[in-house]
Parts: sequence; C-alpha cells; structure tokens
Amino acid sequence: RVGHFPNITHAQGLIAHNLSRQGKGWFEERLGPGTKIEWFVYSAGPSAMEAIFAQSIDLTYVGPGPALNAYTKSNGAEVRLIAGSANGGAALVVQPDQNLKTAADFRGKKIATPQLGNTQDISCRAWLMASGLKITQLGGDAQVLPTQNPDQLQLFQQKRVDAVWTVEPWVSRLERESGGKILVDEKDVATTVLVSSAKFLREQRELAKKFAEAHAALTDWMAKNPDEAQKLIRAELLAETRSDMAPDLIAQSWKRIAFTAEAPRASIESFMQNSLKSGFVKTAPDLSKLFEKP
Amino acid sequence: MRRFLLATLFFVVLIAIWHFLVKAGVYSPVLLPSPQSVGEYLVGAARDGTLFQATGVTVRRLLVGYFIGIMIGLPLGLFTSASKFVEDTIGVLALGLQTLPSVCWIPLALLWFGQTESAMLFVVVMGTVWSVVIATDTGVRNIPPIFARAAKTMGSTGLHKWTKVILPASLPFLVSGMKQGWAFAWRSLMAAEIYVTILTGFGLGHLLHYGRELNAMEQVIGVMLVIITIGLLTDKILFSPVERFLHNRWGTGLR
Amino acid sequence: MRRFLLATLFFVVLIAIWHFLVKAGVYSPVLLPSPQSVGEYLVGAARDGTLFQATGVTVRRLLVGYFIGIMIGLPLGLFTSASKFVEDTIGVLALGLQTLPSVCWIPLALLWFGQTESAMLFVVVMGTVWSVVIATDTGVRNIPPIFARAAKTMGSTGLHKWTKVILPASLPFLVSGMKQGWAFAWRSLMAAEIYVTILTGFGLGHLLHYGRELNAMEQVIGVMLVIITIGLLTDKILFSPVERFLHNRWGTGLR
Amino acid sequence: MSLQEELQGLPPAKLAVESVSKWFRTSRQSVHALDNISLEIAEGEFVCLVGPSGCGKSTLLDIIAGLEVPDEGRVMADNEPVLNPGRHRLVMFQEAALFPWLDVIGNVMFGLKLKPGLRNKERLEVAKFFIQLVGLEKFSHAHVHELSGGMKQRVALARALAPNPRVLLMDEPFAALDALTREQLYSDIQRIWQKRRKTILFVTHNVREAVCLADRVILFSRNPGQIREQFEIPLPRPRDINSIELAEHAGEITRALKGYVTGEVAE
Amino acid sequence: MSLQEELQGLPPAKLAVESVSKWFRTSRQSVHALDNISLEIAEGEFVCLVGPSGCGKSTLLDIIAGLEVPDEGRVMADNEPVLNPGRHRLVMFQEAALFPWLDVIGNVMFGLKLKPGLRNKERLEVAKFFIQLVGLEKFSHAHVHELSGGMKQRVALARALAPNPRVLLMDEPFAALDALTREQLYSDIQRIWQKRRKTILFVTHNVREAVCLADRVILFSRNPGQIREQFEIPLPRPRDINSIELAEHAGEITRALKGYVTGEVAE
Ligand SMILES: Nc1ncnc2c1ncn2[C@@H]1O[C@H](COP(=O)(O)OP(=O)(O)OP(=O)(O)O)[C@@H](O)[C@H]1O
Ligand SMILES: Nc1ncnc2c1ncn2[C@@H]1O[C@H](COP(=O)(O)OP(=O)(O)OP(=O)(O)O)[C@@H](O)[C@H]1O
Ligand SMILES: [Mg+2]
Ligand SMILES: [Mg+2]
Repeated sequence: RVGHFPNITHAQGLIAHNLSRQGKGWFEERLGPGTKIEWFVYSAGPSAMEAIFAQSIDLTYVGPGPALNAYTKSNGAEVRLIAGSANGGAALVVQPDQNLKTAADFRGKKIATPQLGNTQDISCRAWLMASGLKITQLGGDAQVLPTQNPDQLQLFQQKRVDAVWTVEPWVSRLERESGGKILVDEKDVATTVLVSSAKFLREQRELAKKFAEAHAALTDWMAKNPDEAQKLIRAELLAETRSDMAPDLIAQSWKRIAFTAEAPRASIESFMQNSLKSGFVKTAPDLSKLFEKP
Repeated sequence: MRRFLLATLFFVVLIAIWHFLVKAGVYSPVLLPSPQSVGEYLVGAARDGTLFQATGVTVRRLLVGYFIGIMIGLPLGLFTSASKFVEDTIGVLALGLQTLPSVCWIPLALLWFGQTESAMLFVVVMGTVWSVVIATDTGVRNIPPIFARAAKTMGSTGLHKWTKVILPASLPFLVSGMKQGWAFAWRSLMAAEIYVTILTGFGLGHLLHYGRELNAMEQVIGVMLVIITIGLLTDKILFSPVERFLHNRWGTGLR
Repeated sequence: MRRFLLATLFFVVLIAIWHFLVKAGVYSPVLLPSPQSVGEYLVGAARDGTLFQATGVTVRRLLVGYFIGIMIGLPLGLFTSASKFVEDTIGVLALGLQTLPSVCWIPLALLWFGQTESAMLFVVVMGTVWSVVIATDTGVRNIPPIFARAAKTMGSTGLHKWTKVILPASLPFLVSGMKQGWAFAWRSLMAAEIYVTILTGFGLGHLLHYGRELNAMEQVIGVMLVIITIGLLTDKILFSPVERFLHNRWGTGLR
Repeated sequence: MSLQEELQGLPPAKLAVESVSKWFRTSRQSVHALDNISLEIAEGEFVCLVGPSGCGKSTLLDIIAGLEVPDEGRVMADNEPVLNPGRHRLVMFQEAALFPWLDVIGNVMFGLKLKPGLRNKERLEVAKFFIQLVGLEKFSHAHVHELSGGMKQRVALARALAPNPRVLLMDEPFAALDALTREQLYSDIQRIWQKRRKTILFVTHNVREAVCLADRVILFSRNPGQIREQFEIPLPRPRDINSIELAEHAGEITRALKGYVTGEVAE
Repeated sequence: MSLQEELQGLPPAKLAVESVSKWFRTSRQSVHALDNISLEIAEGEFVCLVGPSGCGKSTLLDIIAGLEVPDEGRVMADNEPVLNPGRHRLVMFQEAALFPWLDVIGNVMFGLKLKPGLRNKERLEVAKFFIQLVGLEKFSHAHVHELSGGMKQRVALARALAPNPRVLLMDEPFAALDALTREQLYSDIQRIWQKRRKTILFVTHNVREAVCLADRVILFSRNPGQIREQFEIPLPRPRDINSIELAEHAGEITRALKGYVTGEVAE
C-alpha cells in the first residue's frame, strides 16, 4: 500500500501508478509474485502522514517537511525515510519590474510561500535572515505570506505580491504565465522523499528493501527515458485529477527537478538548521533514526 | 410564463455582465475565464463522461450520507427534546459539534475507517447530523402545545404521539432544518472529497480541488455551476413538493 | 443541580473512555493523543497567550462576518418572500449558492480584496448569507396568514408590516435559522482561515490547520475543544435567552 | 385631541356590495361561498348578519374589508371601489387573532399606533380606556397564551374598537363570552356606537343579540350563500335585551330562519 | 362489534374533584384560578358548568382530564387518582385544536385509531357516521384551514364523540354554531348520551343550553374560581329548548348568576 500526490515532483509514484494501471506494474514485477500494490492518492502531506499513523498505508512519497514533522511528533517511533525521490524544483520567482537582486532588496516587500513552516517557507525565511533582515512569524522587515499555490499565481499576476518562493510546476507557471524571473534556484534541496512506516520496515524488511531497489531502478529509467516518463506522468495526472496538464509545462518543470534515489541527508539536516533559526522548532530532534536503509 | 421569462432574462443579464467584464479585460482571463471557455470546459467534460461520472459519485455519497445523517439526527433530536438528560448531554454536544469544521473529522475518520468510502461518509454524516439534531429539537420545542394536549387526551402516548403528532406538527420546522442540513451535507462532502482521497470514486469535490490546484479557473467555475444546478434541482425535486404540500395543508404561504 | 451533576458525569465518562482508549494503545498515540497531552497543550497555549489571542481574532471576525451576513441576508430573505421576481432570481441564486463550499469563494475573494481582512470577511459572509436568506424566506412563508390579515386590516402596510408583524411573527423560525447561520459562519471562517493566510491576525482556524500540518493532534483536538466551548457559550449567551423569551411569549416549549 | 374628542372621531362610511359572488376552488371540490350578494349599508348604520354555519358570512366580511377578492361584483366604500384592506375598515375576526409577540396592551395599542394625529400619551390613554371597558385592566401585561378564551375575545374587541375605524366588521365578537359580560358590552357598544356613529357590520348566531344591537338584521342562507330576508328593527335605543318587544322581533326572525331551513330541506 | 354496539360501548365513569386549588404564577402576577373546588359527578351524569369569563372553567376541565396538575387537592376517576391524560377522559377544547396535517376525516379518525378492539372498516364507518351527524359529509376531505369557524367546531365535536370515551369534557362546544345547527345537535347529543350513558361535563355560557342538556347545572364565580350554587334539573327527556318549564329553570339560574355578580361588585 503506497501513497503519492498528483504532483510532478512525485514522478516515480505517478509513473509506477500508471504502469500498475496498465497492468505492467513496475514494482509488482520487481517485488516478486503475489505482491499486490495498492496506490493511494493524497492531496497534502498531513493526510499522507495520518494515513501512515493510521496504518492504512505502508509507504508513501511525501515532502521532507511533513516527513520530518511526523518523525518528530512520534518521537522517532513511527516513520522512516528509506530513500530520496526528487531534489530541486523549488525557486524564488520575482516580479520582473521590481528590480529585486539580493535578499536585502526585500525589505518591506511581500513574498508568498506555499505554507507556514514547509520547506520553501523555511528556506525563504532562512535566506532572508541570512542577509540580516528580521523576520518573525507574522511580520518583520519583509512579509512572508504563506499562501496556497493557486492563489500565489493569482496574486502574483495581480502584482499583489512581489515574489513567490515555491515548487514546480508553479515555478514554471509563474515564469510562463506572469513573466516571473527566477532569482534563487534551489538545485539540491530535497522536495520529495520516500517514507515508510516503521512497523512495515520492522515486519517486512525484505519487501521494503526490494521496493527501495525498484524505486532506484525506476529513477534511473526516468533519467534515460524522459519523454516516455513525461508521457506517463501526464496520463497519470489526467487519470487522477481529470485535468490536463500541458506537455511543455511538464517538460519545463522536468528540467528543474533532479530525480534521485539518494537519501538527501544533507538537505534534511540543513532544513532542520533553518527551522531552528526561524524558530519553528525549539530543539533539534535526533535525526539518527530517521534515515534507515532497508 | 412571464415569471419564467423574467427570471431567464435576469440570468442572461448576469452572464452578459460576466462576459463584458472579461472582455473589458479588468481581470486577467486566467483568473476570470470567459463564459465561453467555461462552457467549452463543461461540454468537453460532459462529452468524455468525467462530469457525469463525478456527479454520479458525489450525488450518491451525498444522498447516502444525508440519509444516514437524518436517520441518526432525527431520532436524536426527538430524544433531546423529550428528555432533560439527553438534552444536557447529547444536546449540548450537538450544539458544540455543529460549529466544528469538517476538516476536524478527517483524522478521526481515517483512524476508524481507514482510507475507505466509509471514512468519507463519516465526515458527511458528522457534518450533517448535528444540525439535523438541532433543527429537530427546535422544531419540536416550537409546536403549539394545544396539539400535544389534544393528542394526549385522545390517548396518544409514546411512539404514537411522536410519530403521529409531534413529527407532523413540527414538519414546517423540520423541512426548513432539512434544507439547511442538505447544505451542510454538501459542504462537508466537498471538504471530505478534498481531504480524503480514495480511489473508489472521483467526485465533484476532487474535480473542484484539482481545478483549483492547477489554477484551471474554467474548471472551477464549471464545477461551481454544476453544484449550483444540482442544488437547485434538489430543491425542486426534494423540498419544493414537501413545502407545497405543507403550505397547502396548513394554509400558510399565501400572503 | 441534579441535572447539572448528571450532565457533568456524562462528560467525565466520555473523557474516561477516551483515556482508556488511548491507554489500551489501540490507536497510534500520534493520531489519538491522551486527554492529558491535550490538557497540557491547552494550558501551555493559554499561558503564552496564543490561545486567547487566536480566539479573540477568530471571534471578532466571526461576529463581524455573521453580523454582516445577517444584515444582508435578512432583508434579502424578506424580499425573496415578498416578490415573485426576487424569488425567481435572488431566491434561486441563494438556493444554489448555499450548497457551494467556502473554498469556491476564495479565488474571488483574493481577486477582489487581495490578501486582506476583507477577503476573509467576504468568505464568511458568502458562507452565511445564503442560508440566512433561505431561513428568513422559509420563516416568512410559514407565518399563519391570520396575523398578516389582522395587521393589514388595522392599516399596517409596507415597512411597518414587515418590521412589526412579519418579522416578529416569523421569529421562531428566524431564530432557528440564525442558529444554523451561526454554524455556517463558523465553518466558513475556519475554511477561510485555512485558505487565506493574512498577517493581520492569527485565528483558531490557523491554529487548527497548522496543528494538522504539523501532525500535532493534541493541538487539533485542543482547538476543537475550544471551538466546541465557544459554540456552547454562544448558544447560552446569544440564542438561549431569545429562545426562552419566545417560548415564554408564545407559550410553546412546555411539553 | 383629547380622549373625548377621539371617542367622537371620523365620520362613518357608506358601504355598497354590488352583486358579489365568490367560489373557493380546491383540487377536491368547489365551494360556492357567496352567490350574487347585493347590499347597501348607510353611513352610521348598524347591520347584523345572521345565518347558518358555513354560509359565507366571514367570507363576505373579508371581501368588504378588502382581504379577499370577489370572483364577481365589487364592493364600494364611500363610492370608491375597495381594492385593499386599510385601517378605515377594521375587521374583528372570528378567531381572536391576537399577536403572541405582544402583551395585552401591546395588542390594543397596535392599531392605535397606526393612527396618525395622536400623541403617544393619548394612545396609551385610549388603549387603557378600552382595556378597562372589557374588564381586563388587571391583565394589561399578560401574554396572549395566558388568557382564557373569553379574555382573548375581549382583547380582540378592545383592539378593534380602540382605533375608532369608520367601518367596523365584527365576526361573532361575543361568542365566547358569558351572558353577563355580554350584556354589559351590549350597552357599552351601543353607547360607543351612538357617540361615534360608525358603520358596523356584525355577524352573530344569537338572534336576540342581533335584534338588540342592529338597525337591520340580514338573514343568510346556505349553499350557496345568499341573502334571504332583511328585517328593520325600529325599536328605540338604548334597548334592553330582556325586553318583550325585542323578544317578539327575535321570535319573528327565528321563525323566518327556521322556515328557510325547513324550506331548504324540502326543496 | 357493529356500529350499533359501538354506539353503546363502555360503562361511564364516576368523577370526584377533591378540594382542588390552582394558581397560575407568572413573573408579573399570580392568578388564583381555582379555589378549593369539590365536586362529585355520578356515573353517566350530565353536568353543565356556567360562569363568567376567566373564572377557571377550562382550567378545571384540564385538571380533570389530567392535562394540568392542581396545586392542591386531587381528582379521582372511578376511585383512582387522575395522574395522566388518557383516552377514557376526552376533552373537546375551547379552540377547535384540529390537526392541520390531517383532513376532516383524518381528524375524526385520530382518536378512533387509538381505540383497540375495532377493525379499520368499523372505524371508518364510525367516523363517517359522526361526520354526517355534524353535517359535514361533503367536507370529509377538506383541509382544516378551508373550514369556517362553525365547521371547525363541528369537526372537533365529531372527533370528541367518535371514540366514545367514558368521560367527555366539553368546553363551549356550540359557541360558534347558529341556533338551528345547535338545536339539531342538542337532540343528537341527548340521543347519543342516553344510548351510551357517558359522564359528561359541559361548559357553556348559554343558560338555556345548560338547562336543556344537564342533569345538574353548576354555577361558578370568579376571582378566585369557586362553586357558587348547584341546580338539579328534574325535567324529563328529551327536552325541547323552547319549552316553558325549561325557560323557567333558565330564568332562575340567570337570576342567581346575576345576583352573584352584583353581589360580587358590592363586596
Ligand atoms: N380558504 C378557504 N378555502 C376553501 N374553502 C373555504 C375557505 N374559506 C372558506 N371556505 C368555504 O366557504 C364557505 C363559507 O365559509 P365562511 O367562513 O364564510 O362561513 P361562515 O358563514 O363564516 O360560517 P361560520 O358561521 O361557521 O363561521 C364554507 O363552506 C367554507 O368551507
Ligand atoms: N397558562 C396560563 N398561564 C397563566 N394564566 C392562565 C393560564 N391559563 C389560564 N390562566 C388564567 O386562569 C384564569 C382562568 O382561566 P380559564 O381559561 O380556566 O377561564 P375560563 O373559565 O375557561 O374562561 P372563558 O370562559 O373565558 O374561557 C384566567 O384568569 C387566566 O388568565
Ligand atoms: Mg365565520
Ligand atoms: Mg375557557
């Protein structure tokens, strides 16, 4: 039982789900006969993590933020990060006519992030603070406005925000549809990881191991066959959301995302540091149990 | 006939205003799509079956959830109005719980039902049932006491009194409560469909959500129109006849 | 007194069941936190002021939005019940719009008001007003016609008729409608606070939402308890006195 | 305007009912409630309507008041067609029709407040006068549901009399009252009527009551509602309900009434 | 059970009101509605209550029915204390109190359906019989709001008579009816009562009506409600309301009634 979101950053999940749908399941073939994969689609991290807690799924693709939260909340008891999935794809997009060059230029400006305390939000705050701006949760020298992705686009178009720090496909959409310029491109920051419930890992380590291997193989295959991968993604997105995504948008987003099965240890740790700095976490949790290679 | 024409005219004017707002370019066409593009979306989605399928899934869930909500809420409401103890416990709970947004029920639903159709129904039922309880309770409390007195002296007690006197006497209130309950059911289901994604069925809530996620405003507005239409149809099919019957029987609504 | 004790006992038993459910370890403690941890969260949040501040912000928005919703919905409902034309246009719109989930209003709110307090109020008002319109309309239509007749023959027309006869005569219905409207206002505000993040105030909806985002179920349940409590208090402060007054005047509710 | 002047008030109105017919049609049946009724009531005349249950008396009152629209014919008040209800033609309904959201004095004040040209103190004074007239001064602030049947009817009476309308249409105003309260009110009503000279149309089932109060008694018959006969009552006022002349007139009318009914049966 | 048998039915009950007092207390005032009322009604007796408006007649009926609890004293029916209302002591209220969600025949059937030991066909037969008795067979399926005042009261009468209760408590059942319909019903009620021998307590403001129907007439006075005098009516049945003996009795009672009231005023 595996979960993922209908997002381009969850490419492995999308592709594998689509293959299962076609009856030529990627994981099914590699996990040995008799293994059935049930796919679940989530629209947000907390739901996916709740499903892990409720033990209605065993594994899921999810952002590092919710994964880390869930780990902290359960005192390291219930979730394990078993592999990376995608890095990059997040960027700071600014209004073209605002002439914003450095963090210091953002004094008095409004920056939208997808969600209070999520990866981009924290990166944004850390980035601003790094250049001496004072940022608090509800204000400071620059206003960091947690705003839902679709609304960001709208507000950006109306020029009601000066910049947006967000992920694909929104970065590409901001570029294409509102002429946004990319100021900061987070190339090696993790955006998606593969998480497993600790119980599943304990009880079926063999299976988990095979799954992680298959996941890595899939990631390699994607790097070699980008066109086919994008076609599968588009088909799956259409099936799951009944809404079509333009192929060139997928292609443009694709360029900015690096798919990797490597567990993004460094990125998670620096995320942790940033969280500490921007005051979202009071004490750093012990991350030692989080990473576990099956 | 004249009424119908006037009403149609009104809606045509509304659409025309919308059209010219878009034409005037006050708002970006991405944010406010034109009536045509919404129409195109609707035609397209209707052609490939998405719309009917999603509507079918949603309406089925809605009816089942609403029906369960009423089956639970109505008797509970009768109990709260009948017994001080139930009033002080369930009644107080209902008052508090009816203001809870549906999102609160989702973790519990997942916990108890897992990722199933039942979880979704649970959210809808929780969104509906308390308002039905309260409407029923209020309805019963507002019955002119002479009806209950007349019934009692003819020997009506217990179940007979509740089903043959109290319920029909509070019907005007109940129907108004049921209408509100229906709106609650809708809104809860939309929340449930957005938060509990399950594979057993793809409903209008999902369509709305993903339309929004992809900033496909013509999809969002198209789905909104479908929801509005269903709301209107339900009123005409489910509630209007009952209301007409009531007004006819009670002699009210004449002005 | 005995009533009070019984009711208290009931809630103590509820909490005890919860406690033992958690103790038994049937469900993950992350999803179902113990009463103690919820209590600790509440105490902590009360100490550092978060809770009071958020409650204040939310209640202020709620009251303002609800009040505006009633100020718009009540007259609109009177109009729909008074004129066939308004009934066929605004009335029909209200029937359709009341089933729309609040999330549908967010893009429009942002479009028209940007990320401001007004956008949030707009969502709350849109969530409340249609249900108030419909409740008012139903209330007016269910007035025993003899009241209107008696008033007319004494020369009451126009505004006087509406304010001195129709409104008071439909009060029992209106109050029940206002109660439902209040629940709608709450739920819409929670949705608005989840979707429209603005910096002018951090409300209970945000607290709830971030609790969920951070998998902090004790925060979610803590906020739920606060919402339930506010719901109960409002009922006791806002609605109960009116209902008592009504029952006293009409001679209903005695059983 | 003082209370005394107020008690005199406006001139009464002339009513003319011109071949009015009314049907009530439902999905199940059609009731012919009034059949070609023509009737003239002079200014300041006191007319009583007597007739069997369901013959259309209340319906006629509603039509004269402007609350119902006749299917045929029309009603003229002071040579103007009646299109709408209005405070110059006030109805006291068969049911008390008191407003539950107002107390007794509030109900009596309701019509007074709609009357222009009075100060609020005067209104209150008038209201109190009429509440006292019907003997309910102790219950001024009682709620409607706390009143007995007869008390409700007395409040409705006070509410109808207080605004001093030019035409008063009363539907069995004394039905729920005991004989003594009635007799008291007969003389009060006559006194007020003589002072104020208003046009009154009064429905009753009590023939003696009709003879005691009316200038003219009109007999209705049923199925469809029609005027059968009219009786002038030339007795001097004030009349005593127990007097012998009155009883004779009443006897005559009662006989006529019975005749029609038995005749009706024979037809 | 045939319709004939059904019309005979159960034996009547004996009622005893034992020093009952009742106050109505509101935030504004306290009304002493009944003051130490004691009253025995034999099996199958027909008793009429007469008294001024607001003297507590309806309240007494409610207490006997078990709808109100007396503040002092108690009511015994067949030597059992009355604690709850029940179908053996049926009240016909002062207001018609018909159920708007049922049509005329539905209302009349309501009480019948609660009576065990009857087949549905028989119930329908009984209901039709009583609807015919009150002359509403044409309106069997009319809605309540389509009836005239008198017609509502007749439906309520049919509803009260149909289930043949052992005790019938009637509150001004003929107030809204014309003289002829009344006279018809006087003889019908007497006939039914003689056949069925039920205990009847009957409130009226019409002294002649009381004398025509009752074995005993009880006079109430007001403030607080008390029994003032009782009159046995030894006239043979069936009685004619227009007979001279009846008028004499009525005159006697009316004089007594007036005496109390004037006496009251003097006190
Ligand atoms: N709203 C209505 N719908 C249908 N029929 C009606 C309506 N109002 C009155 N009727 C019918 O019209 C006829 C006359 O009714 P109306 O109330 O005028 O009688 P009435 O003379 O006042 O009788 P009563 O003395 O019993 O009050 C009755 O047969 C009644 O059933
Ligand atoms: N629910 C109540 N609350 C307060 N007072 C009441 C209530 N019911 C009756 N009363 C008072 O009790 C007294 C007696 O009322 P009741 O209805 O018994 O009079 P009644 O003899 O039936 O008069 P009527 O002939 O006018 O019907 C009245 O003064 C009335 O105001
Ligand atoms: Mg009438
Ligand atoms: Mg009474």
